[in-house]
Amino acid sequence: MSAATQETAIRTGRIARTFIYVVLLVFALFYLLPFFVMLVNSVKPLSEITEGNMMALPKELTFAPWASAWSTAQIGVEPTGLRPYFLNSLFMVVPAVLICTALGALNGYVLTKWRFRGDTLLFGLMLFSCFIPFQIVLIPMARMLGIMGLAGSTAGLVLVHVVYGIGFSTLYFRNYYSAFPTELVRAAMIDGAGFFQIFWRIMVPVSGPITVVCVIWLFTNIWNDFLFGASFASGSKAPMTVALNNLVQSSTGVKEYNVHFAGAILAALPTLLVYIVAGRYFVRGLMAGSVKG
Amino acid sequence: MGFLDISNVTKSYGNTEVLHHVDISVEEGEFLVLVGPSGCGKSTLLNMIAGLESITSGDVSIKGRVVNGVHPSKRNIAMVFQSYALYPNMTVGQNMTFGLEMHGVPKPERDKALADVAALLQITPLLDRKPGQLSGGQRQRVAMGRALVRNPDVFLFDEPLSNLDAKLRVDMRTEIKKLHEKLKTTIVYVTHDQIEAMTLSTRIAVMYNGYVQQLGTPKEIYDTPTNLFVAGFMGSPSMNLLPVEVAMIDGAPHAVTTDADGAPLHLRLHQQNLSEWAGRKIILGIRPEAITDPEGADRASSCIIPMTNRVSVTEPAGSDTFATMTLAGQDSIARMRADASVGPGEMFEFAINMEKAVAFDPETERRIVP
Amino acid sequence: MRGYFGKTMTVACALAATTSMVKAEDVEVLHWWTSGGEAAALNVLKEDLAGQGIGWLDMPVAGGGGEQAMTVLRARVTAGDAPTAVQALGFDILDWGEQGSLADLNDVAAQEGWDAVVPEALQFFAKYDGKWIAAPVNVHSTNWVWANKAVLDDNGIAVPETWDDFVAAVETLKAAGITPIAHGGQAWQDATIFDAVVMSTGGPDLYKAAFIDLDPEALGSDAMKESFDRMAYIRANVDDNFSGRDWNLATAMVINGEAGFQMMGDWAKGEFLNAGKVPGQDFLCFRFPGTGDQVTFNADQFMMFDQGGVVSPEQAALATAILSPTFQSAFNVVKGSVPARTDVSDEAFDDCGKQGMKDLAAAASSGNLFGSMAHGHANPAAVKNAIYDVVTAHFNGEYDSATATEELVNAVEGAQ
Amino acid sequence: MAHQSAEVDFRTRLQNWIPKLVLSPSLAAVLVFVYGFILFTLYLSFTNSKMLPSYDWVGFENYRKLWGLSHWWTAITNLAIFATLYIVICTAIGLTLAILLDQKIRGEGMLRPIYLYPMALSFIVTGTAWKWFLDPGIGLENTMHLWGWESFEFGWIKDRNMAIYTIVIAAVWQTSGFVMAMFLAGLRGIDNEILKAAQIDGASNWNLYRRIVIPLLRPAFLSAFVILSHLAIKSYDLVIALTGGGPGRATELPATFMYSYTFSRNLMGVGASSAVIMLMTIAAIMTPYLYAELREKP
Repeated sequence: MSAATQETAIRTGRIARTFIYVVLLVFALFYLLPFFVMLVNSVKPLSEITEGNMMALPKELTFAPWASAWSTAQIGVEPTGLRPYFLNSLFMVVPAVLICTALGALNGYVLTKWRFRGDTLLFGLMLFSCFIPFQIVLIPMARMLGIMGLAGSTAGLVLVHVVYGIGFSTLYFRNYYSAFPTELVRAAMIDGAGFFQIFWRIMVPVSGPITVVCVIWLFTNIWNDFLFGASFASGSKAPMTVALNNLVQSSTGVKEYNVHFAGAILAALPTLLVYIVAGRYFVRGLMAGSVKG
Repeated sequence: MGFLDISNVTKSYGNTEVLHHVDISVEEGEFLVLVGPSGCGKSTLLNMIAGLESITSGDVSIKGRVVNGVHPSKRNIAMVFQSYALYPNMTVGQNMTFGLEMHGVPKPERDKALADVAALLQITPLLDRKPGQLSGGQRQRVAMGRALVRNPDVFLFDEPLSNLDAKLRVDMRTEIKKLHEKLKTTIVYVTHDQIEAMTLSTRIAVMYNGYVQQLGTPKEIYDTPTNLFVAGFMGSPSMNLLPVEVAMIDGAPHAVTTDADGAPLHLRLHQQNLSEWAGRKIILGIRPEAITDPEGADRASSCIIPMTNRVSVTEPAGSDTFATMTLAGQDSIARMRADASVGPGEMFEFAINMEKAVAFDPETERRIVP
Repeated sequence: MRGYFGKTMTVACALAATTSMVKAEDVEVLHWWTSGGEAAALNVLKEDLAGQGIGWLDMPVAGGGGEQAMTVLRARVTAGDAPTAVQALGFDILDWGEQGSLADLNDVAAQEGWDAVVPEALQFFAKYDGKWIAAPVNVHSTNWVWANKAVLDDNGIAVPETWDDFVAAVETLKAAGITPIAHGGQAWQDATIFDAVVMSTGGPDLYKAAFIDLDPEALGSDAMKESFDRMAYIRANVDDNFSGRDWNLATAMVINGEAGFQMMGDWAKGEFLNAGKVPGQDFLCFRFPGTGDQVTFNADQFMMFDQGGVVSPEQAALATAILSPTFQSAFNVVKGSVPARTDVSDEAFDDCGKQGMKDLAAAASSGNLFGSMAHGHANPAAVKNAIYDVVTAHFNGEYDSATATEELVNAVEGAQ
Repeated sequence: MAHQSAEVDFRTRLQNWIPKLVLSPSLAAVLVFVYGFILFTLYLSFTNSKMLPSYDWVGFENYRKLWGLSHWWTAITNLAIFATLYIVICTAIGLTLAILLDQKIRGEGMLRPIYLYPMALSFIVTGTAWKWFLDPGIGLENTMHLWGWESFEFGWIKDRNMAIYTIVIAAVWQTSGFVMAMFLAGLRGIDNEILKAAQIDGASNWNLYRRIVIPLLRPAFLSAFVILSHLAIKSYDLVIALTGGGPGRATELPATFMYSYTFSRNLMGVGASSAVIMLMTIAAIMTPYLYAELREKP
């Protein structure tokens, strides 16, 4: 059972409960269907897909598409599969998520516990930046990265993701910290703790739940980004999504759908894992702050 | 120059001045209570002493050192917060020694200080627990312990008892008083509860609207309130404030008013200088305990006068019985002995101790000094 | 861009940067050939260069028939970090040439004699201002029809030579309960058919006037309206499910005998071969009825980005390797297209390939070789997409033929 | 700090500056990389930029062109339809699921990740799965026919009047679970005593939710609104993967329009002007919201 469950004061009858379970299961089916399509077709030979019904279970079970997607499928001139790109994504997503979360936490801390004139306006500016469509920043961003000498590097990509992740991470932490008693910060000040000591000793230890939310959000978004990855780090440093795209989007070649689906599931495994493992803390984290407005 | 001096301190937010020219000097070992309704500026003043809020003008000095702009941790103060502000992620012991750690006190010294204070407050068994596992009273003790461990020049208390239930509050009040008597520390204590103010303090500053209305010992404040606000705020039930007219009868000033049935009533005034007010209106303040049954009257007083009036409600409170009547067209309260036999609707003969009555100028609301 | 300042910034930026410093002897190649056959074909080129000690930094970006790669290219160029060589199509090459970002390959071209062996229509896209700026790899012809031989034989249908033959064949198939035409409803696929239909209906003159010269009269002509009518006829004979379908799923319908014909470029052959089908035996390839003498083409080329005024030795080597007959043959056999130079032996090619080469040579010499509008070889991207809009809207029933003709004139005018 | 009569130690002054220093890198990044770029885009929208940015001023020419394109009108109409339905349906489903899941459900631990996982998947390929599923020839309709329900019809994705709704379905699929989690968290945060009190007052379950619980979820509604509207405006992958903007151009959205004009059609000026219009729309919708939200909690 969920850790976040608390006793609900509402009682429901037997018929109502049956109805509730039916509705919940129907929705579970709805959510699972596309995944089912992907999974079923990833273990069929290609011929079975092109000639037949894609909802049908495989007549002949094969894991060759999975092996191919992972290690032998053609991504560029070399048949490397997705494997080498996995690490690229990891090298990009981990620093980006860490930096962005740390900055978000610090910003949230400043904006709630060290308020100054105009801080709300600054926060509004940061929050609005979440809404900028990525398509329009592509060209100017390329120019900036070029000027900074970060073009075509993982560092540049990390910078881009950090910049466009700050709005949300700041939002999450600000909402969370605003519910945190300011008296504690004052007590620590009188106790002689400085700005960073208070942050590290008082704020960080209680930030677990919101960190989970922030990390899940950033991890998913950054891992799944294609546009920036393709534009700023393609080639041997390309992230997983760019490789997956190259696997899937070949325009005039033969489309191996089974391999595509296997690749898609492989590419999504880290995020799926994050959701499943951290999912229970996720609701708790949301509960602890971000939806309290 | 005192131990803690607040001289001519003001506080403004933008163009709004919220604290006006406050002057208080606290001697070493004194227990100063800042009391007033919420929004009166008492917490702001405390935070300014602590260094949590900046001082717009004027000086705060501790032990002769002006501390304006000095970081809170460098003022050698300790503070106990209303919510206790215990760090939820640390144990009780860690909470209490955090300040020492931050000030670079070596661990053995910290441990010794912790052990002493824990013993003093009888919280030694709690040291390894987290604040979440403590009861309200225990948290309160830990919060005080955290302040004591630091051995500061000045203790600041920000409504420390308001989160406790009634009984615990009384117990802790006594405990704080005992601690103060034992340790002879200098304390500034903020509360909105005038009983806490009366019981704990050596001196009280009554604050309202950003002004210190009156600064004095509890007795001065109680007996000779400087204005209508202080008179009404201090004391429970609060002072009866009756609009009356002064008339000279037999060469002595009398207050002329009406009783419950609208019949005229003449009360001899004790203060002779009120003759100057003949024909004018004043506000006459009489504490409930100055209106009693004749048997309960203060025999030492030189000016007890009788008054017959109709009682509307009686409230037996165990130790006393309160009787409500109409005087000067408004509800007034008399405090009688517990066994005084009086019922609602009955006529009763009260004794008023006019020596304790105070007069206020209705225009300026200030007390007319005898 | 990678000056002293750039490097200091990198260091100063606490993020440990590993910039993609291209080593002097490496070529960085941006392309979108990522499917099995294509990439394997490209590997031939890579091996060739490796033989000369030149390293290959692969930078594949697939999607949208190169659109994605062009977006990335713009980001790279803006960042001052252009790749050495970039796969590109038609007008994109000329646009980059106009920007002055491309290297002048005239020396290499003169040495290798490109002018003599590359068809003129193709040279148009490989040269800017009299200078060679790109090395052509292949020529795809787009006016092919693919047919399931068994289906045609069963219904007694011969290869249709004219539009009327085609209509008759379609009617026969329809009567037999077979979907006559397999098609995927995506703008570029609709436009691919439209290319062939216009060529067939109005002949090369109309095609050239309308799509290359963008003559409003031709665009608004009765023949153009007639072309739209024929599009409507084709629309009426595809299955109801065509919208959004990928082209290869449409090909699969022909392979599986669910449909008779598909109009698609020569890359569709790969799907047939991959399904174990044999050209001439299981499936047929022929020019769209009425375009037997013409070839509409698109050609993949590699543009070389200027490396500071000179053509680097690696770029020269790459360009030379691309146009070498061995690579041209090896690559195009796998890719399904035909070599960009007309003097390559057709020995290694299959029936369809051989015919393609023959057609290309013939069309090139008779002036019947035209760039494909649908594939960005007749007019610039803005115009192409404007035509797409009208063709697709008409194909999906938004416009009738008269309106579509009118809109076509407006759209082309608006996009110029 | 008007009166500085005493020693103001260095540390205190530093402490006053540290918070601003800490905030400044993020702020600088946002100012340059967001607001700077917005200004740049604004500038581009007044130039005749084609393939790459150019600096030839053409005034409002691009805007005139933009509003003359039937395409653009389709895109903004679609966004209005899409965003409204998407936000409303996601919120409705999210709230319903959260309420149902809050009834002490066995297996909640199993169901929750199932509802949540779509958010974790990129649409690059999930789009293909959806496309197949919605395709009448091979997906749901076909399967129903094979199962014997011959009259079943579901061909929206092929119908240019209905295709936009299939985009809504797939988008709802992706995010409604996330919204559910937000509402579930909100529900779990409500004090049970309030619910007990309402029950003692005789409120039925229906009334309990309608009158007490849902009003108390206001913050969750607001957070959901921000997240959903931001996703709606940025929806790009979804359309490309599912319909490619088709049938015809029936499912074009401003984001795909912007991309197509800036990058595919080499009309960067027009693309920039569409971006400016979009940003202005976002600002018009979000600013009052942000203002109300931020002012409430001083």
